Amino acid sequence: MALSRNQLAQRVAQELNDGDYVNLGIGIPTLVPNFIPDGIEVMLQSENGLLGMGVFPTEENVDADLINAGKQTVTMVKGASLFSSAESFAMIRGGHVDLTVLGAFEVDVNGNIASYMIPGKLIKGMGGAMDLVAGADNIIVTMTHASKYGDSKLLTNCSLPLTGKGCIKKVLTDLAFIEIKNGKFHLLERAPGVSVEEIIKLTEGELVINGDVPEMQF
Amino acid sequence: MALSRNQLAQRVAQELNDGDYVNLGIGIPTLVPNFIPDGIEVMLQSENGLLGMGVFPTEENVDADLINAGKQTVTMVKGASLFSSAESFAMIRGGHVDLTVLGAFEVDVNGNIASYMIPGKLIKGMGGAMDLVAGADNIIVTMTHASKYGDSKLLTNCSLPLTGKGCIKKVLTDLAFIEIKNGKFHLLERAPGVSVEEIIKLTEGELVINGDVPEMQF
Amino acid sequence: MAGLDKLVTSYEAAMAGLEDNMTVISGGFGLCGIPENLIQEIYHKETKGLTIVSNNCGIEEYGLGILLSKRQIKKMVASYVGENGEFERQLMANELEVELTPQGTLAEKIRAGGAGIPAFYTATGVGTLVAEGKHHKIYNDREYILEEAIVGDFAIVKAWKADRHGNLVYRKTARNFNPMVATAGKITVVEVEELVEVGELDPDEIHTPGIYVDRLIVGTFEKRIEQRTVLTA
Amino acid sequence: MAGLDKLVTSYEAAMAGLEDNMTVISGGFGLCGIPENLIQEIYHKETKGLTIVSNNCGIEEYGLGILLSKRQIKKMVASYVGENGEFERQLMANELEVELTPQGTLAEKIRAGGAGIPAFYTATGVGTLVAEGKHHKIYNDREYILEEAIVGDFAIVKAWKADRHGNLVYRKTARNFNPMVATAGKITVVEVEELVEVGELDPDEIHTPGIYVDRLIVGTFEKRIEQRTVLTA
Repeated sequence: MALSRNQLAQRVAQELNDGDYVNLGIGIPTLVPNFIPDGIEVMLQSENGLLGMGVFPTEENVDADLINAGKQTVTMVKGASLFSSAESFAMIRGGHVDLTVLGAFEVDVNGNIASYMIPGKLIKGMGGAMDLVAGADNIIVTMTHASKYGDSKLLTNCSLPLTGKGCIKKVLTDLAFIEIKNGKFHLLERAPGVSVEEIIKLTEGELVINGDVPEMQF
Repeated sequence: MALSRNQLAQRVAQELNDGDYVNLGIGIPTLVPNFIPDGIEVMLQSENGLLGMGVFPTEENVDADLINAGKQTVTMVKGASLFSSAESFAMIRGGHVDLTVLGAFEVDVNGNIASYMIPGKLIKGMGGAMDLVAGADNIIVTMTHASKYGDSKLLTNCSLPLTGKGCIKKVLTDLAFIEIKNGKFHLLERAPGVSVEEIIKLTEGELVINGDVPEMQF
Repeated sequence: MAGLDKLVTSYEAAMAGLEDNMTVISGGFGLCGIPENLIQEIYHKETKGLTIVSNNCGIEEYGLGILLSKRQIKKMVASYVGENGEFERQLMANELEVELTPQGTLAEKIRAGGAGIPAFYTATGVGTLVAEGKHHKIYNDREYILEEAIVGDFAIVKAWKADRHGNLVYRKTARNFNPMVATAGKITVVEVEELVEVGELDPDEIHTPGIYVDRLIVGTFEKRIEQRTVLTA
Repeated sequence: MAGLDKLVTSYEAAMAGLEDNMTVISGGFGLCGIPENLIQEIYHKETKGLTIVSNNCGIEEYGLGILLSKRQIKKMVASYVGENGEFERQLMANELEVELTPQGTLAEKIRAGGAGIPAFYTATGVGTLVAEGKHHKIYNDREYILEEAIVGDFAIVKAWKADRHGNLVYRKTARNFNPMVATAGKITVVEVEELVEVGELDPDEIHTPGIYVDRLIVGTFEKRIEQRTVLTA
């Protein structure tokens, strides 16, 4: 069965290393903090100028001056720091963030990612996503494997304007955990109960399957 | 008679405008604060990261963590702020400092200045001087008009490695206050009791004299 | 206002000199830390043909969005359109010139403008529409593009506290773009919640030194929240 | 040391991994705000062939000057030689490679190194020896030169207070180059006067966020004064 949003977040959380500084994009990535494994200490970076983002505030603690990059009211953890957007992107561009998790419309076999506009239909703007994908070594893209019409989002070539070129190495979808290397998708894990065939059917770009593909463990 | 160091500082101080942010170099410029006219409020910038430099400290208030760009122990005035060297030179390079006063070995008719090394003899390094002369619109160079051997320091072409090219418009020497424009020196004022002839004799670069040249007023 | 005292007492005085077709850089991220009353003043002045540089353009009825609705903006330089339907509509209908700029590049372009750096290289945007027409250069086997600085005729800033010299302190994530914006205006205008005595701010804790500030005004702020997310017990 | 805790308890551990011919960027201006014990540790390790990036090179018998006297430095990148006779002597005798760099350009090169900006344009140094061999470009009728970023194998930093996460606060003009240096090391090592509990530093007043810091050690400092100038009554 396809992963739920919470399961996606939970699987991403398994990729965290103790001591990581992590930037979490809007959407599914914001659920990741709920699943941080025991014994793992991480700091969440919000590109609008906060390192050490905490949970949502209680009603009494809502502070208009304390939001995350999704414009949601948040809190700070102990050890948090605040800084300007220039400093924030110095961290990101300078490669100081250990892991970035973000959503996408499309990803292709060359590690290209498209996530900020659909010409003629929708323009969200790239926000900090272009900086994040250019700055981080370790990026996980989370998205559904295919659109609701069954169109694959894992392509030979992205069809939409790119957010970044050749920068994505890991994609977690509701069906599969995939690595990108040498111009191909490599199936690492499948969602519990999802068959390799199902994944092949919904993956437009070349997909390499090596032996038995394990199910994700939660 | 040639100006004393204090008189040089006093004449420079007359150039201050109310509300100016001012960077004062090592040497004579550091005496300027002693002569700030009544009713004129200025803030002194020290390029090692201090805006609002005050006088020297009393013995009890000496603080190794509070020095000026000449490495002298100083104090802060009310309203002072502290910042990094990058921020300090953002101010300087970005043209936010209203007036810069610094010393030199040589200045020439094209507004070139040499102040940081004498090949084979002396290398002090440029410190912040190259940034200061490139960043400020309004610069006053203070120096003696000639060396102790009588060699002019106001030249047709600087002979020493330059600190900056075409950036100097005002020079105050112990003999004269001179403006540089259109590739010539222009004599604006002479030190009390110093004759125009004396100044001409000690000025190697072309010197324009327009009518009666007034004496400096103190 | 004389000498180092930057305080003005009316919003009219704060924005005096703003003319049609000027460039205005604004601090703020979403609706957080925006100079809301300075924006209102521009709205009331009805200045037209403006180029606005700001990460977002507010929402339709609040923040910079009100200038969009009144058609005062000719061009937007921003990283994010989402959450403002009118912005997206004008953009898609080609009624508005838009220079979509990656957020970090935008922050750095404004910082560069204030710091006398006319241009810098960045890897952000390489291989995307953002890189089109820009100079490319390789450093250490990686491709970078050249991005130019932004300077505004006016910079409008929201800070938390200030003294009359214009020394500023921001609060939490309302800092965002404000410190860079403060450095990048030919005329920098700041509005704050609280005026303190000169000398009251710890020099080590001042975020923006007064040297960057031309005019200062004390305002009251609505501080609207865009996404009010709370913990439910 | 695990997770976000950066604290180490010996200077040996603090500088572990430093090898001959590496590049070390150091904070400090003159003798103010220098990582004096980290420098001592390099001295005792006898690491050779170093490239040192620092505004000054201390004085002959103190600060970075001790590495110069012991011939541990192959190359200096600095803005100022004065007040260190041995530095000037080695430079004039060509015993030392020196890249004289304007102070503001040096600060910006280090900041750029930490911020992922490989190069930037500046007007500083145009028409001087500094500009030789560098790319020139005109913006708004003015000439600029292209300067490249600096990244160090190690960055050594002195701060005032820190928590175990490496969040740093500097004191007065001992800040100087330290904040940029902290961002520009592959390994950034910080020594501080005082360790405080995580959460004790006000997030709005942290100068360097812990993300930049790899190792942290608490030291005692001599804080020598170069020019002790006092008011005489």
